[in-house]
Amino acid sequence: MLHNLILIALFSPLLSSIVSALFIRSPKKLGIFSSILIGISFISSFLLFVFYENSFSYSLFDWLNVGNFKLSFGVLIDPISLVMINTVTLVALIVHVYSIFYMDEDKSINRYFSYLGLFVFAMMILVMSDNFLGLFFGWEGVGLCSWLLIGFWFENNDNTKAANEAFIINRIADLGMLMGLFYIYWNTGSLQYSEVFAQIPNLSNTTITLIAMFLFIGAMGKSAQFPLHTWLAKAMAGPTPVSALIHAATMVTAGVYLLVRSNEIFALAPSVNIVITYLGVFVALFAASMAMVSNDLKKIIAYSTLSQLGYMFVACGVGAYWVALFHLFTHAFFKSVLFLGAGNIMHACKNELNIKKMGGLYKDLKVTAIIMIIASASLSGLPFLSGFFSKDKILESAFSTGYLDIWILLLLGAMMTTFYSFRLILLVFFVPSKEKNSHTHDAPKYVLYAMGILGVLSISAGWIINSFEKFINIPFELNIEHSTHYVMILITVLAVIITLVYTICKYKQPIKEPTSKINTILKNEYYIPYLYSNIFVKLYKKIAEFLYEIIDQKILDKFYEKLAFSVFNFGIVLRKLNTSNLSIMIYFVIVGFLLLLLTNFIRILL
Amino acid sequence: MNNLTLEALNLSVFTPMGVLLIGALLILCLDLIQKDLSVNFYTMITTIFLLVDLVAVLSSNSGDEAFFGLLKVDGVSIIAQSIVIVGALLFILLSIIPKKFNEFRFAEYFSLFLFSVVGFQFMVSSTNLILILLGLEIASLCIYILIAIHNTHKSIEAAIKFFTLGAISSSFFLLGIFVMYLLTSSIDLVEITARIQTSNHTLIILSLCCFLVSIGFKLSLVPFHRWVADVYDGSSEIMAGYISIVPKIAGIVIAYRIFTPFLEMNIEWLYNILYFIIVSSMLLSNIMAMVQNDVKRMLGYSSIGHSAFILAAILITNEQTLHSIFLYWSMFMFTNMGIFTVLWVSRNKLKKWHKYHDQPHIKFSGLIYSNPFLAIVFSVFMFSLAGIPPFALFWGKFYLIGTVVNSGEIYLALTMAVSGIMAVFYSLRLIVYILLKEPVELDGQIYITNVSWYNKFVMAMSAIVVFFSMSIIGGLLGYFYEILK
Amino acid sequence: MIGLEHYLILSVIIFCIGLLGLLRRKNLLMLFFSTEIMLNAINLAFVSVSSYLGDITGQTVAFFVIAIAASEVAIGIALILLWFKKTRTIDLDSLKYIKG
Amino acid sequence: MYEIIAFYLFSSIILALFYIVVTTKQPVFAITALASGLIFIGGLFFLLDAEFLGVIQIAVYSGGIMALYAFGFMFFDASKDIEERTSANKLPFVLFVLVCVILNFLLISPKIALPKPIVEIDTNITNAHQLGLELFSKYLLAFELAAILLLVAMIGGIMLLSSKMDKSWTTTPDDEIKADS
Repeated sequence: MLHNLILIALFSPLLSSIVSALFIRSPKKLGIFSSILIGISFISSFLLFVFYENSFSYSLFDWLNVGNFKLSFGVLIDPISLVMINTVTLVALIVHVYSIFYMDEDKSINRYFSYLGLFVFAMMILVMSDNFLGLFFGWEGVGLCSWLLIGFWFENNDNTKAANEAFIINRIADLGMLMGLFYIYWNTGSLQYSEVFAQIPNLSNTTITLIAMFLFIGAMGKSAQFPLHTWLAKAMAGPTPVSALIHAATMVTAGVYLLVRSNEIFALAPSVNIVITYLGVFVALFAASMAMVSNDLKKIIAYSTLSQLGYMFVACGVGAYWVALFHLFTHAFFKSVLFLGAGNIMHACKNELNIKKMGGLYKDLKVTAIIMIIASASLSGLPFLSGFFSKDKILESAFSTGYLDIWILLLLGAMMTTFYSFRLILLVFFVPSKEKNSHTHDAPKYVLYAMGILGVLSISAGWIINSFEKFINIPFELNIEHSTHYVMILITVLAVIITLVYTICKYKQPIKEPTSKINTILKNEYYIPYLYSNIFVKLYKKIAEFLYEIIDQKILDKFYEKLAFSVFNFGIVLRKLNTSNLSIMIYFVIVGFLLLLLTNFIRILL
Repeated sequence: MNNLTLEALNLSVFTPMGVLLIGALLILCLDLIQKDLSVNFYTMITTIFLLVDLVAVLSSNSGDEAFFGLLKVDGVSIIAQSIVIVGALLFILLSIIPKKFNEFRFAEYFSLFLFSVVGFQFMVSSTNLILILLGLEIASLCIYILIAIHNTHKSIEAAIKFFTLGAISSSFFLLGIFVMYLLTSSIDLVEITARIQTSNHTLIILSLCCFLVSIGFKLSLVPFHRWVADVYDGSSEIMAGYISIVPKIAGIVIAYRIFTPFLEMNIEWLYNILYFIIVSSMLLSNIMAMVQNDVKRMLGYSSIGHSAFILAAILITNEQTLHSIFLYWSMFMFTNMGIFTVLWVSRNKLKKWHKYHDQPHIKFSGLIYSNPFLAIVFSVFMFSLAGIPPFALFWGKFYLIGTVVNSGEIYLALTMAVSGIMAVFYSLRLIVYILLKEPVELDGQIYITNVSWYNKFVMAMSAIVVFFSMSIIGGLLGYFYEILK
Repeated sequence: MIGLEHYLILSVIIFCIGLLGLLRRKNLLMLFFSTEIMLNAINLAFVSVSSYLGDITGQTVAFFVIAIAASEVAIGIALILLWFKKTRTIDLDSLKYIKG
Repeated sequence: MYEIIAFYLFSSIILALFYIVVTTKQPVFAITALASGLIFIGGLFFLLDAEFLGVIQIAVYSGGIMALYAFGFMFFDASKDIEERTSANKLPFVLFVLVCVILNFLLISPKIALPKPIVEIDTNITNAHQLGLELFSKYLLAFELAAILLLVAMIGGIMLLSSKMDKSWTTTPDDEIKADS
């Protein structure tokens, strides 16, 4: 029966995709049908979890069985994959339901559901496969679907550009991944997880480091880590539910999944782990600082995703793999609901994205606002919400492995997270709006219920932390004394709450330009602490803006553009040289011959 | 030399080629007796003979010799011949179309087509250099003619360019043979390698220089690649597709037979030069392919890169070389066949999209709207060309790069992977036109003016292979292992 | 007695004259003349080596080279003639209908 | 002694003639020079005891070159210079000298220890006899292939110059073709 459940869970998204593709030109809308199929997939995944006893792998069919090259496509059911498939199918289900509402007016809604179903299928392959090749297939599959979905509204040329950038940067990273796979295969003779991990301890240190490095490059691309991160913010060009599903909850976390899955390789490559840790911290802060100054609703959330991915990588880097997976798990819920809420806001404001132009939406979008506040609180790590448990665990893990510096930086990151999350909430919902938009209204009830599920999970998913640790069963010892532990939690909570209060004070009113100098001076004199913090904040804001505008937008973005452009230009120059003149063709042949002779000649002379 | 009996000739080995020769002559005779036989009729005859030929090739025993050792059938030759015949078989089926093109006025078209296949078959089943050259010349002359009788200014120009450079390359091949002959007094590759005492002789390298020019031309490697785009551009889609696959596999076999023994002798010069040629071919061709505005020219440049991939497999000379070469080329064959079939189906006599080009990128703008089915099939083939899993060419690349990594050539493998990424650039460029641009043509019928059941069959065959390649390659590799013992 | 080297040098020079013609000539017919010269240079080399080695194979090869040269001339002339019929010129620079 | 004189005489004539072929502006000169150069190569074949090939060379080329003559006169007005835009630069000559010197150096510099022959020349039978034996036994297949090669060339020549090539169906619309036939 378990086998049937696996097949149902795996193939019902594919069925949804195929059926939607068949009706691509019909006006009939298949959203409900697709959602039911994804729902079936979710139920099967959940049942698999309920009936789970021992991890087992189930071979679907033999792929290759030639000489010394054996591969079979199998499915591995173990705690890691169970967590992943349940998260993926649940979020996918809710995004599907949401899309029925969000994409209702789009002509090509069936095409949309077809892509979405295909994406879920590829993602399931990615997380369920019991070998690296299947993982790579899913990896490429989700990349392809992401390309299709980012460029879904291709009437706009920018969207196409964004989609291409995402695809190409991912391909560059996949190259690293592919090299890693080759290296694994030729060193261990297999791509099956079980066999590879059994062989790994016998390999030399350099080999393991190389393998880990290559795999990590692959993970960097998919999880948009610096310097391959520029595509993620641009990927927001796609429909908002897509951002919720792909660019928050599932695909971008595939990199983390890869690290968790091959933890036995990474555990033996300490130097790579250090790189992962520091890169993770850097990204966590780098992205958060950009989120603090951005005014684009979706981009803020995208940068926030980036920052949280940095946290997960830190957890992987210090060896706390189950913590990384746990943060992935909780993050999926609150981040996707944030995106869905953003979708509601955009729907209400006629696709306005600039948060500076919004405000006072609380009256009209009460339910959305409440859900988003919960999600943001959870994201900031306010006590007893799910984000609190997972993020706190990451801080503790970093602390307990002796990275005090990283702990401090991550704490700073947490404060920044609070700041930008509530800045967004306040600016969108509470600041009195400049223009009166009278016609805004909230999303239909069924959508809000669906979002409510995620909202509830954003609150409660963290409570299972202890059973989660037991279930995953990747040992990681926290050796912190109880008293230190409490002090740490206290510090974190206090820091977050102080930031929260500060943010609320700062953005209670729309920030006005100071009207008169005297007024400002008076104000500053009255609030001396405020002055300090103002200077500090301003300085910080400068740095953040520098990072955002110069490093990210100007240097890296331009770099990728210039790279592509210069290759293209080089080609044009070459094309000019390659005139179609027969005489010149003959010259090429004979000069080529002469060069060959010359090398021979020089060889003799030497 | 007095034992010249029929038994000594061992004619049974000659059967596959004999069948085709009879077929070619039969077509010539039929044309003499009865003019105005339809294209369908000739196509069917050609197909039947090719099928018989295929069966004969597949049932021949590896290791047989005939004509006093001039004709040698080994595993390499059996697989190469099969690829040649399957390629020819599917391409000739494209001849049955509703539109009238100039080449189909000639019954000799089919006869020459068969002669070219015979030429390639001889070329790959001998180690005697002069027989190889004769086979090459027969096939090449047929191809020059087949290109020219498309009868446009462009196609004649392409034929003349191809012919001139081909004649030069043949001269260099002969020069290479001559130097080998001077060194060993033999023109048989097996004897030559047996008779060479010191591997570091200047004359060996001189001879290899000449072979490099000639084979470099045949496989279109930098800097002997200049003809490719022009010839593809000028030829009809059938011939362009044909020369992108069939002559190349013959050239690959020759390259394998000539270079491998010397690479195994550890001639450093040859290794370095090949390395350089591979790297520059892969990188330059992919960059050039990126900036083309015509699909056929783009495919021309892309095929340079694919040849360089194969040469990389030859360079590393390990026991998996041949398997990876043949796997790669079979997968490439079906991918390319699909692309050229799509182009052929969409070919018509209007030049409404571009002044010079028949198949500019812009022609396919928004094909997804005007003809969704064709658009999807086309993009699947292009994805395969880019090496995106799970389509056919991914497997070829995977296995080939794996082989290269296995032999410790990590930098070469990296270069190959980088060129794989560049392949994504140029395929994506076309796919963007197909899927993500405003349509130029709202009437989808204009893209299928040339469609017939036979076209559809070829397209479906290629699509099936490309799509379900992962269930095919297992059996294919197994077969290769068995044949290559 | 003349050494083999003399014949080899002669052949190489003839071969290179062929190359010179290929590079210098802008007339298709002259281009084919040049390839003819190259083939004959190789033929001469084969025959001389065959004779100095006392091995008949070289002459056999030379025989086939003559056949190859003859068929190449036939096709080459036919192609030029076709081109001449279409464009009334056989200048190499008239091959300009294909553009990149 | 007479061999040496013949060799140097023939070779200098051949080089001069071929040089004329690639440099002259007079098309008739070029064709004549080519034909006589090829025939002098046949002379060298006699000198090398390859009588049969010598005969073939002269027969084929004196026959074949007649055809070239015919074409030459057809294409050009014999009295005029070739309207040929020969490139004025010196690059071809530089390349010529470089290739020539290096190729000669590479071919001649190593002491060639002549290898053992595989099929020895039998002085008891004539050259034609021995070549015939070789062609019709060991190289029978190659001989047949040469025949096919010539057949292909013949068919090709006929096809390319047939009247069906005058009007190209590839560029004429289909309805027009139907109307014609």
